[in-house]
Parts: sequence; structure tokens; C-alpha cells
Amino acid sequence: MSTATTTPPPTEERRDAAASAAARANRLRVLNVVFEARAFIALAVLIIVFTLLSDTFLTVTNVITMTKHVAINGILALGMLLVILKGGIDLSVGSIVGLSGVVAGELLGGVTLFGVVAYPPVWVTILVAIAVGTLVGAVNGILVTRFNVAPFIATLGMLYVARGAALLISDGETYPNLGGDPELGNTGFNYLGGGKILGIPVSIYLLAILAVVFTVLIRKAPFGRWLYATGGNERAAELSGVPVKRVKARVYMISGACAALAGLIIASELTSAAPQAGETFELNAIAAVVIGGAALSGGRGNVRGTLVGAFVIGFLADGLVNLGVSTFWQILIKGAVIVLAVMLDQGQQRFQKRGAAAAAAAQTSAS
Amino acid sequence: MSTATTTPPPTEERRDAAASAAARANRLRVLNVVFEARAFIALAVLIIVFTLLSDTFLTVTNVITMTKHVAINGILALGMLLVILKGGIDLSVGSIVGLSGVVAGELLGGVTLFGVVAYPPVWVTILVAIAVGTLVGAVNGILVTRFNVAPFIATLGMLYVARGAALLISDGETYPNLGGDPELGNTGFNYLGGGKILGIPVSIYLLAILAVVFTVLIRKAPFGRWLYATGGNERAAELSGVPVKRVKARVYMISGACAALAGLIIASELTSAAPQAGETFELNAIAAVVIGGAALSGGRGNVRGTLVGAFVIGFLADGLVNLGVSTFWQILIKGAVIVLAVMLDQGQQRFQKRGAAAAAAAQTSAS
Amino acid sequence: ACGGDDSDSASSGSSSGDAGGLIAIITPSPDNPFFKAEADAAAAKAKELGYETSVASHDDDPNKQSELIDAAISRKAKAIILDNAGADASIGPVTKAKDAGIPVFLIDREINKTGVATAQIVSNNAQGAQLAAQEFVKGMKSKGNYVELTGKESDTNAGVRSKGYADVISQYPAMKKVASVSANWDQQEAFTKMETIIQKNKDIQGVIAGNDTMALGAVAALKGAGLLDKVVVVGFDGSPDAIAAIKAGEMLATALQPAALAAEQAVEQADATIKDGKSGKEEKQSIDCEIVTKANADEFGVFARKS
Amino acid sequence: MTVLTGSAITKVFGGTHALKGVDFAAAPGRVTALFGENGAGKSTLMKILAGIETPTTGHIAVDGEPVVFTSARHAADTGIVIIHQELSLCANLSIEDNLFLGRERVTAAGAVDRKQERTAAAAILRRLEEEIDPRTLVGDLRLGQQQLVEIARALLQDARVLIMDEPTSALSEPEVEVLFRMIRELTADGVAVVYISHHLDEALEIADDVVVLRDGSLVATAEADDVDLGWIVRQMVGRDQDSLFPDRDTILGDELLTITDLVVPDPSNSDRLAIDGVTLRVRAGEIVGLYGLMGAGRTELLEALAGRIPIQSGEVALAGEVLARESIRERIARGLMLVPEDRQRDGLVQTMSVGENLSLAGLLAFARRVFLNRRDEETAVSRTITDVTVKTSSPKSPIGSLSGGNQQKVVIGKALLTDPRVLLLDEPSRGVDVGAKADVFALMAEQAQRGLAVLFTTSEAEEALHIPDRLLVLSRGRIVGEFTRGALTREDLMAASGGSIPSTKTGEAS
Ligand SMILES: Nc1ncnc2c1ncn2[C@@H]1O[C@H](COP(=O)(O)OP(=O)(O)OP(=O)(O)O)[C@@H](O)[C@H]1O
Ligand SMILES: Nc1ncnc2c1ncn2[C@@H]1O[C@H](COP(=O)(O)OP(=O)(O)OP(=O)(O)O)[C@@H](O)[C@H]1O
Ligand SMILES: O[C@@H]1[C@H](O)[C@H](O)CO[C@H]1O
Ligand SMILES: [Mg+2]
Ligand SMILES: [Mg+2]
Repeated sequence: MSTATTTPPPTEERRDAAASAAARANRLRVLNVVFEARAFIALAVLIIVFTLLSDTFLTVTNVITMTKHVAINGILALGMLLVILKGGIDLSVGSIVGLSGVVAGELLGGVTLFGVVAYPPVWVTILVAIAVGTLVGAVNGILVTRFNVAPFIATLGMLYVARGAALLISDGETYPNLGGDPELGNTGFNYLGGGKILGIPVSIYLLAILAVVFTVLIRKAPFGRWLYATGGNERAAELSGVPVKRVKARVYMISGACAALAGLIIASELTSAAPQAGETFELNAIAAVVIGGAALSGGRGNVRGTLVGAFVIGFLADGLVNLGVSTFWQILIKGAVIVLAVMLDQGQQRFQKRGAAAAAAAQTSAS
Repeated sequence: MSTATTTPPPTEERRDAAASAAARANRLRVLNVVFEARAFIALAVLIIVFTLLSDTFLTVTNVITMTKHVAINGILALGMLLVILKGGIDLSVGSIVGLSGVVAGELLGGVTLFGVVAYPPVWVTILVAIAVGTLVGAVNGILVTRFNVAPFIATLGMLYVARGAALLISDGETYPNLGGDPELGNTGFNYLGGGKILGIPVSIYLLAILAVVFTVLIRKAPFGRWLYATGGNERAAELSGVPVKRVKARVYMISGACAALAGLIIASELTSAAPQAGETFELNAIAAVVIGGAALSGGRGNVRGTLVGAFVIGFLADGLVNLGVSTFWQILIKGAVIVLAVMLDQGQQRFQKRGAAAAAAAQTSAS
Repeated sequence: ACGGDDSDSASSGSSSGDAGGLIAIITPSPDNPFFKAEADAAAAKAKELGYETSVASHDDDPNKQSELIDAAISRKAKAIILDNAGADASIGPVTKAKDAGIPVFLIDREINKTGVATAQIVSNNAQGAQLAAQEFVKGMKSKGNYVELTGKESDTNAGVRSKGYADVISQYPAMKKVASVSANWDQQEAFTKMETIIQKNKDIQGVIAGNDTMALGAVAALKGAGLLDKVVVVGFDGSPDAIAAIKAGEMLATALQPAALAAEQAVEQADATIKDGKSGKEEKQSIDCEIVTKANADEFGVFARKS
Repeated sequence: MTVLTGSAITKVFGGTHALKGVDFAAAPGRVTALFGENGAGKSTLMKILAGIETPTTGHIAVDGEPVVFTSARHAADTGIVIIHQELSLCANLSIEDNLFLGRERVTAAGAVDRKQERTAAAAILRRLEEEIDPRTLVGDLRLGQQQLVEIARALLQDARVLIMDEPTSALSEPEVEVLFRMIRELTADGVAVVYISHHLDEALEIADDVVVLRDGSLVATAEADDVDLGWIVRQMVGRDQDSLFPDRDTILGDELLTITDLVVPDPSNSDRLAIDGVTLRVRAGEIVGLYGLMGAGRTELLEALAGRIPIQSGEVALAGEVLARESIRERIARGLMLVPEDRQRDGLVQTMSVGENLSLAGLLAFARRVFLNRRDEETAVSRTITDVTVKTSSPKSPIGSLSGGNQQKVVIGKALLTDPRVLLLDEPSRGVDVGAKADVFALMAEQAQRGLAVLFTTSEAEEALHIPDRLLVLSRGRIVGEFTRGALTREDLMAASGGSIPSTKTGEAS
């Protein structure tokens, strides 16, 4: 008793489907661009609202000042971006901010070598402080790559270790007068945070330079591709010959160096270095990266988004201060913005997927 | 030309291999027990060292006092354990601590209803404060399950929102004199943090009760199995009919409730509630859970380990104060302990795996 | 309605006596009622004199303080009233405001530099500490073991008070300091540390704290240990909570800082500076503290003697 | 003449002797097929030859010269390239990024030379007859297309020895054809190819030489022309294979599963229908098979029945009761349970023990009020371990300590522990070796005998022909053919499913 019924798949229908899928894919692509610009839109809305509510918000000097504030979190966020792209997280950056300031303070106050007090020039001080930050990052990297400690824990540990070190070195005290002394040949430190070129603070240039360097690094250099690959699928990256461990170690070092730079800028701005500086900065940096569209699971995110994220956080804070909104509301609103931005992003993700699937479908059925 | 050669696998060799593999598996199992006890050993070492260095460390009253301090972090850590078991994280607990104290402070100060000031009895106050903590947890849960926001981000957002709310409700001020007034019928709040039963503070009983309840919950109730399954492999759990979303939502709510309880204990101890209370407590709770052997990736960890982890952190802090070691060293040492404990744990993991492989080999070659 | 205002701020008030403009008030976190009282008093006074105000807190984070000062500069504030976030770390930001033409009036805490702030109006911490220590010695009957809880290291007040206490107490050889720890002006930290210290040494007859929030933390710890009736506690600030504790017999005394007065004076001097270009006062000004004990506790209100 | 030889290779993982002194050689211009059950050591041997693992003892030689590979990279630079059994692609990167990952083409300035890469990528995709934009994200590709990308990457590396470990597990028959053509081109150029597949007939078709591993030891080598499938299976399992497809009497009972005009949108692309009007019924005691090519929609059908993905229209009834919006959980409670296709991803919780995995779905049966009754649970678990013949030392062993076939039995056992009336199995034989396969089919037969309705999917023609009482062929979400057992041939099947009829010699295993 054989009851074999056979229906061939319809072919015209197939062509129709291809056409409509292509159209749909197109439509989705347009909408997608809108979504992609979401963080920008959020920023634009913020700027418009604040401009309407306060006539001192959108002035040249205020924008410069706010951007200067953004620079610190922006620099931290760029380092954090690399760590997050590889699928990690760096909780130690805030402590490195404090430590790097303390190291600078210590060196600017003179080092005693063989009973003689030497005053290293400012550039040496800066290099040493950044080296110390890089070193803390290297320890993070070793813990993660060699000892397989989860990044959250490794950097949580270093959060305490680096902060403890800063407090011990400084004995808990603040280093005053980091301006230096012409007689000792160690002046110039306040340039980093206080100097201006063409009326624009040096720290803004530093942020811009880093943004360009990082963009080139992750888009043009093989390192960037390795980074995305490691964050996307570590095993696959490893099997493809990507030096995964090196990539991982490298990002923590870069993040440490960025944090140290941020610490120097703060110390320079204040011409004093407090060992407590930078507490909870890691949260702001992570928030900027995530608002900028990066995924904490790794492999997704970019410099542009992260910068926009840093601007959203910075302009929001300063704008609310400018309006005289209470700190309490500021805190609450910041939390809401983080959650909303990421919820939007989830929407975008689902959207993009559909768009891509539609595009793939169009292609497949057309071929 | 047929060149089919066939070699039978050697059989005596196989038996030998089986015997040696079994022996090896046994040896590994013994070492494994030692490793499993690692957190206990760390605690024991800590206690021995401090006892040798200070004759006021291992006294009944001091142990009770230290345990009382441990209770707060311990209660937070138990809630955090559930969240981590399911593969999440809860950064908002510190803020919930502050918020719950503020809510209690507000209610103890009287609520104005229809122009009349009513003073709710203490148990109502406590229930409302815990309900508020649970509510914040529920929001975390909804963000994670319904809106697919990563737990880190969702709870980071709520960290700010809950803190902002606490500050707004209290207008940033501390609520004093939470002892209540016999005339208003709202006394008794200080019992939670200040009361004693048989010479032992109430908060220690609370920790012990919670520990027992949680142990039973995760070992005896289906919920516990579901929790481990969700943390171990969410997709598989879902296909096995595990109510994954409910489990997830539930753990954030429980964590929120635990945090609220901790906040009440602190407020009761001080008979005053500050909206800033609990800042960075989330880090201590996470550290306790992780030192206790849980994996941040979910599915691994238990109540006993978490308690030991909380004791390690608490005894370390108090012991160092007892010895007069500076706060700065305390911070550094804490970081080092976190990292070391987890490094040890990684070792144990690798070890266990090898043990399992050896056992499997013994079995395979024997069968 | 304020067309010519902008150009004025830099050229220190050549304008008419046209009041108005913004006074920025920046204090540490409001969880300590002391700061809250300061901010409230300053804001009330400024409004009374016809100014707009903005109140913000820096949470003892120098970077945040710096950003708040930037914001004040951007908003072209006429003056800044500041309870600062660190004697050294605040010099830069205060200088920055000065360079932008905005006079800064420091209250409560000094900075380690003169000539940048227009005024530094602080309590006479040395005098207050002396009063408090004398009361403390009296309460301890000039003998016994005591614990000192000190404040944030970055705050000069912490050092000044500690030294003031020592100057008095060291004259009584029968008084012995058995422990001294910093509790960062924080109540819960003081509570936990006090509990731990009690365990190490139960033979304590006194606790002297650098401020009232820490003193209250110690009171809670002592109460819990059942030691409160044997131990005298002295604080500093004169906060309403401490005064209540004094009335209840839980604390012995506190040195009241007239915080509200300092804040009001700062605003008055700011007003004078805005209008006339000078405050008419020395930069360093100090206001004497008053000792509050059970005997006179009823005479005091919120950081001020009841009028 | 050989290009790559491994001599006396052993490999020990902890206590596992994965390889016990294996000699292996690959000759230029020839395809060597490597056979063996799950866990026989095939992948381990290949990983050693490709420099990914280091041998515990033994030597490797290239062109007769001894070498010690320090990394996969080193081996690849020597001309030894491997296509991994598990896909090793980064879903978040584009095709071209993946193709050149780890071996970027760089400009003089050290930047990635995208233009050059894109041209080369487009060329290789054209050769594989898969014209996709190289900028497409790999995550947006079908599994089969991903596997082709994996193959393309290997082809780009100018290999002298190309090792393919299960390259076709996700490919459709036409795609396999293209692959085989490429392999022949490569061997014509003198490349040595090593080919591993559990599709024995397919592997035998392309092979020149045959090597069989059993339990870490080399048990046989031969020329492909001299052997048949039966011989290979005998070498693999070490004895004559009992019939893989047992005979059984079917006693049909009531209709348990009724599906009427079911329409299911594709969850990853809501514009497409994964299931487009399917009507089918399964009776108690009946085993119904669903055959189809990759992407035909079998998985979606089963997942929709299980409640994992939503349906658009149509009706599903279980023993006459219509299921509407019931959750997975409620469906399990009513007696409908799915054994998923990918056991690692969807079937097992790796952090739990064998016993805990087994009882997971049926847990509430052991709950007395709020607590679990451990004794009941243990009893049920041990019974199931015996019933489904899981080889494990104890229910407390970690699930990872079991072989693939035994893990699969655990997933089936878990479903049986829920006391189902309808059992859905998605590719129950995927990735398990012949021995375990036979056990799985026997289990299915046994359950049908007990009065369950069984609906399963398969991609293997042999299984489709012999296991089910009734076979439905699914193509593009529609049922395009229905056959009764014994009434159809392989050719009917190929024609119905829309694939081309393969030119294999149909070596019967039974
Ligand atoms: N990294 C590892 N650690 C421990 N044991 C391993 C590891 N890799 C493989 N094994 C073990 O070595 C043996 C051989 O595994 P291998 O993957 O080589 O088998 P295979 O023949 O490729 O099987 P399949 O057909 O399922 O792919 C198995 O028992 C396996 O469990
Ligand atoms: N024509 C197509 N265009 C785009 N995507 C497709 C197409 N056909 C299938 N897919 C995708 O491929 C995936 C695999 O399809 P599905 O799971 O339905 O196949 P299946 O019949 O179960 O086969 P298998 O189980 O062997 O993968 C689906 O997620 C589907 O979205
Ligand atoms: O003077 C104030 C108060 O004493 C306050 O309690 C802490 O900060 C100090 O600067
Ligand atoms: Mg394999
Ligand atoms: Mg399928």
C-alpha cells in the first residue's frame, strides 16, 4: 500500500518572495541607519532640551568646559571599550586614576636616590605614571590570561590593590602644589590639565588624538580584527592563529595606560593629587561604552559610539547642574538613561537581525 | 591487491591501564577534598594568624562582634549568591541598603494621610521597607527577563535609580532617632540591630535563619534545581520545562529583599538612616560569593562557601583593625585575598576536571 | 531684564547696585546635617538679598568639585560659597574661579593657600577643641582610658581639632589614649570601628570624636555593648542629633560651630563684594565655638544659639 | 610516498588514553578517509597532526623530515591546514574578516588590505558556487553556508595537506557535490586530503585510502576499492554489527498528536514562513519520520510543537485536546516533550550531574509539597539509567564525563522521565556512532511499543527508509511527500525532498 504524493515546490512564488524580501530588506536598512544614530539622537535631544531651558548651555565656553569634563571619562571609556570588545571588563580603572596621580605627586616632590633628592623632569614623571598604570593593567592581563581568573574578579581585586597602594604611597594624604618649581626644573605639569591650544584645553586634544589612534588601531590594524574576533568567539580566534592571550593582555595594559593618563589630567587640573581620586569612575566608563552600543559579551562596539556615550553622560551631568537640578535627581536620571539607552539598543539588535536576515533571504531566493 | 590489515587492540595492557587510572582517580579525589576545603582553610589560617598576633581576637565577645559585622555582608551575599548561581549579577544591592533605611526612617517619622500623621507599627515599617527592596529587585528582574538588558547594566542602572530615590525621599538628610516613641506606639525598631537573644545579636540569628532557608531552598526545593539548571544552561533548562523567566525574576527579588533587610539592620544598629548607606557594598557581597567558590558564569556555588567567603572578608577587616593595621593596608590586602582565593579556585577547577577525566578513564578501561 | 550684567562680572562690580545674578553654593554631601544647615542658611540669605542660588554637593570628590566650579563659571555666577573637598586639592579650582573673575567664599574648611579665596570663614576649631577637651577631661574626672575618632585626613579641621584635644588632655598624665583611628567623619564607619576597638579594650572611660556623626556612631556601639553609662562621649559640631543625645544623657558635650552664621556671613560678604568690589573683611576669619552640655542644651537650635 | 606522517602517536588527557600508539600517513594526491566511533580518537589525531595538540609521545614528519609543531600557526605555515569539526567562526565578523582572520593581508603601512582581501574572498566563494557578499556577517548565514566559509578559509591557505574533520555535517547534497569536486581538483594538484565523516557512504565515495581507529588504536588500513561499508562498520565496532534497524510489529492505537494547517513564522526572520500549512497525525504506537534537507523546517516544526517558538495559525491537539498558548512546561506536563537537535546547546546542563540532568524535566513528580523526595528521585533516575542503557559509574558523575552517545541517551531518558505520551526527537542520531545509534533506535521502538506516539527527524536516507512506520518529506515548510515503510526507495526520497539523486554506491549496512 504505497501512497506516495509528491508536490514540487512552486517557482514563481519563489521569485515574488525574493522581490518582496529585497524591498523589505531595503526598508529595514533605512530604518536601521536611524537606529544606528540613536545615541547621536539621544545626544542631540539632550543638547536641544538643555539649550531651550538654559541660555548658558550652548555657549562656546560652556561647550568647551563640558567637553573638557567629558575628556576624562572619554579617555577611560576608550580603554574600557577595548577591554569590553574582547569580552572582558576592567573595574580597576578608577583606582588607577588615583594611583597615577599619587605616583606623579611623589615624583614631582622629588625622589631620594643615594641620599640626594632629584627632581625628575615632568615628562619623566608622566611616563613613569603611565608606566605604573600599564603595569597594573599588565597584572590584570596576567591574572586573566595566565591564571584564568574571571576579568570581573581579577580587576575587582586590583581595584583594591591599586587603591591600597595609592593610599600607602601617599599615606592617605593629598600632594599639593604640583605646579613644580622653576628652580628645580620640574615645572609644566599643570599644562596637561590646565594648558590650552587655540583656546581649547589640552585634554580635549588628548581625547581626540586617542580617539583617532584607537579608531585606526581597531579598524585598520590586524590587531583590531583580532580583538573583535577574540571577543566574538575566543576559541575560533585561537584556532585561526590569533594570538588571543597577547590581545587580551594588551587591552588591559592599554586600559591601564588610559586610566593613568586620566589620573594625570585630573592631578594636573587640580595641581594636586589625592589618593582617593577616581572612585567609582569605572562605572561611568562602562556606562559610556554600553550606551555607545557595545555589548558586554564582547565583539560589538566602536569608538564613535563610545565617544557619543561619554558625551551623553557628561553633557547630562553638566546640563543638569547648569539647570540647577539637584544632585539627587541627577543620580536617578543617570540610572534611567543607562537603562533606557540599553533597552533601545536591544530593540536595535533585534531589528538589525531581522534586517540582515531579510537581506540574506533576498539574496538567497534571488540566486 | 587487497591490503586490509587488522590489528586487535591489546587487552592486558588495557587492564593495567584501568588499574592505574583507578588509583590515580582515587588519589585525585583525596586531594580534591583538601581543595574543596580551601575556603575553610583560608579562614582557619586567618583565625590562627590573628589569634597569635592579638590576644583579644579569639575571645567569645570579639567573635560575636565580628560575626555581627559579617551578618550584614553575609545577608547581602546570600541574595547575591542566588543571582550569581543563575548567571547574573546584582550591582544595585548597596543602593537598596540605603533606600530601605530611608524608607524605614520615613515611616518611623510618621506618614501623613488625609492630613493626619499616622505612626505605623514597627513590623509594618519593616515589611514595607523589605517590599520596597523586593520591588527594586523586581524591576531588575523585568529589565533582565522582559527587555533582555544584560544584568550588569540593568542593575547598574538601578544602582543609580535606587540611590537617587533614597536621596530624594530623604532630601539627602539622615533620619535620626529611629528608636521610636512609646507614646506613638512605634518603638522596637532598634531591636533588629541592637537586640540580643542569649547574648547573641539578633542579626546573627537572621543570618543563620537565612542561611538555613537558602540551603533548604536550593538543595531541597525544585526551585534550587531550576536555579542551577538556569545558570548552567539556560536554553536546556527552558526546553526541560524549567520556568526560566520566573526563576530569574525571583532571584533578583530575593536579592533585593536581602539587601533591604541588611539596610534595616544597619539603620537599626545606628538608630539612624543615611541615604548614602551601603555604598560599594555590592562589591563585598560579590567578593564573598566568589571567594566561596561560585562561578560568575553561573551554575556553580553554594551557601556554605558563600558564608565562609563572607567570614573571610569580615574577619580579615576586623582582625586588621584589631591589630591596628592601617586602613590602607586593609584595602590592599583585601584585593590580594580576593585574587588569591579565586586563583586557588581555578586550580581546584582544573584539578577536579582532571580527577573526573581520570575516573572516567578508569571506568572506560575497566568496562 | 539684565542686559548689562554679563560684562560686569569680570570687572568686579562697577555696575549699579542692581542686585540679582547667581550665587553658587557647593558643600560636601548633605548626610551630615552640618552641611545641610550650611547650605540652607546660605541659600536663604542669598535669596533674601535678591540672588538666584544653585546648591550642589561634591561628596568630597575633588574632581567633582572642580566640575561644579566649572559649571558655576559657565553660568557666570556672581560668587561661589564653598565648603571644600580638600585643603590642597581645592586650591586649583578656587584659583580657577578667581581667574574667571568669580570671588570664592570658603566656609567651614580652610585651604592651604591664602590670596586666592576672597574669604575663609571657619569656626575657631582650636578654641572649640579646647572647650570640648576641657569638658571631656572634666567628665572623665581627669583620669582613665579614652579613644579618639579622627576625621578625614584631607580636611584640615580634623588635624586642628585632634591637636586641640591633645593640647588639653596631655596636661593630665592620668589620661591615656588607648586607640586613635580615623572614621572619615562617617557614622557607620565609626560604629563598626568602635565595636572592634571595644573588643580589644573594654576598659574605656571616654570617647572623643572629631565631629558629631562619629560621636553618635560611637554612642550606638557603646550602647550595644552596654558600656554607655560608664563612658563619656564628646563630639564636635553641635548638630541637633547630638544635642538630643546630650539631653538624653548619652553624650556629654559637643562644641557647637555656628555653621549657619558662617554661611550667612559668607553670603553677606559676597553681596558686598559683588556690589562694591570688596568684602570689607580680612580673608581669614574665625568664629568662636560654644560648648553645649546638658546644662545649656536647651539654649541651642540648628547650629546656632536660639535667638 | 607520503607528505605527512605520524609515528607511534599517543595522547593522554589526564587519565584518558585518547590515542595509543597510532601510525598515520597522508599521501599527496590521495584522499585518506578516517573512520571510527565517537571518541575513537579521530579528531585528537588530526589535532596533533595540525599542531593544535601536542602528542604525549610519538613523532611527526613532513616530507620525511621530523618536525615539532609549536602551534597551529606553525603547522599551517608548513602547509598543514585543518577544517575543524566544530565550526570555528566569529559570528560577529564578516565573511572576509573570517576568511583572513589570523593571516591578514597587510599593506606596506601595516594596515589590513581590505581591497585585496575582498577580491580574493569573492573569488573563492565563486569557486564554491556560493555567491554571497563577502561583507555579510557570518552570524547571518545559514549553518551550511557557515560550513562553506570554514572550507573556503582552508582552501585559501594553499595547503599541502588538508584535513577535513566532519566538513559536511551541515551541508546539503548539492553542496556536498561541490565540495567533492573541489577535493578532486585539489588532489589533482597533488594535495593530500584527510577526510572524516560519520556519513560512511559519503566518505567511502570520496576516499582512496581507508584507515579505521577504534578506542585510540589503529585497527585497519585498506584501499577504498577493496572494502565495503560492512567491512568498515565491522572494523569500527570490533564485531559484526547487529542490525541497526530492528524489525518490529506496530500496534496502532488512538490518534495522539493532531496537527492541522500549521503555519509557523521563521523565528530568525519573520518574513519567512518556516512551516507553511502542515497537517499531520501520529497515533499511539506509531513512529513517524520527518525527512528533509537542511533548512526544510523540521526543527521549527518540532520546536513549535514543543512550545518553544510561537505559531501563526493552525491547530495542534494532543489526544484530542487543543493546545493553544501552553508553555513548554505545560506541554511537558500534558505529555509532550522534545529531545532537541543540539544536545550540548539545548539538551544538557554541563554543570550538573548525570542524575540531575535526567530528573530535570520531570522534577515536579518528586516534589512532596515544597520539597523534593530524594529517594523517589534516585529510584527513578537509576531505573532510567538502566532503561536507556546509559554507561556511567554513578548518577553523580558529571555529565561531561560521558561519551556523546551516552549523553544523547541521557537527553532521551530525561524526556522519558516526564512520562510523555508523545515523544518528539530532533535528529536523535546526529553525531552519535553506529553502536549508540542502534541503541537509540531500539529505544524509540520500545517506547512506541509501550504506546507512545513518536515523531522524529532525520537527514539520513538510510534511517528515513528503515526506522519509521510512516515517513513525511518536508521541503520549504511543506509536506511534499508521504510514504509508508517498505514502499519507497532512496531515489523516491531524493526526488521528493528536492535534492539531486546522489551517485553513491548504496552500501547497505544491514
Ligand atoms: N581536551 C580533552 N580533554 C580530555 N579528554 C579529551 C579531550 N579531547 C578529547 N578527549 C577524549 O579523547 C577521546 C578521543 O576524542 P576525539 O574527539 O578524538 O574522538 P573522535 O574520534 O573525534 O570522536 P567524534 O566522532 O565524536 O568526533 C575521547 O574519549 C574524548 O573524550
Ligand atoms: N531559504 C532560506 N533562506 C534563509 N534562511 C533559511 C532558509 N532555509 C532555512 N533557513 C534557515 O536555516 C535554519 C535551519 O533551518 P531549519 O532548522 O528549519 O532546518 P531543519 O529542517 O531543521 O534542518 P536541520 O535540522 O538539519 O538544520 C533556519 O534557522 C532557517 O532560518
Ligand atoms: O567642620 C566640618 C564638620 O565638623 C563636619 O562634621 C565634617 O566636616 C568638617 O569639615
Ligand atoms: Mg571528532
Ligand atoms: Mg533541524
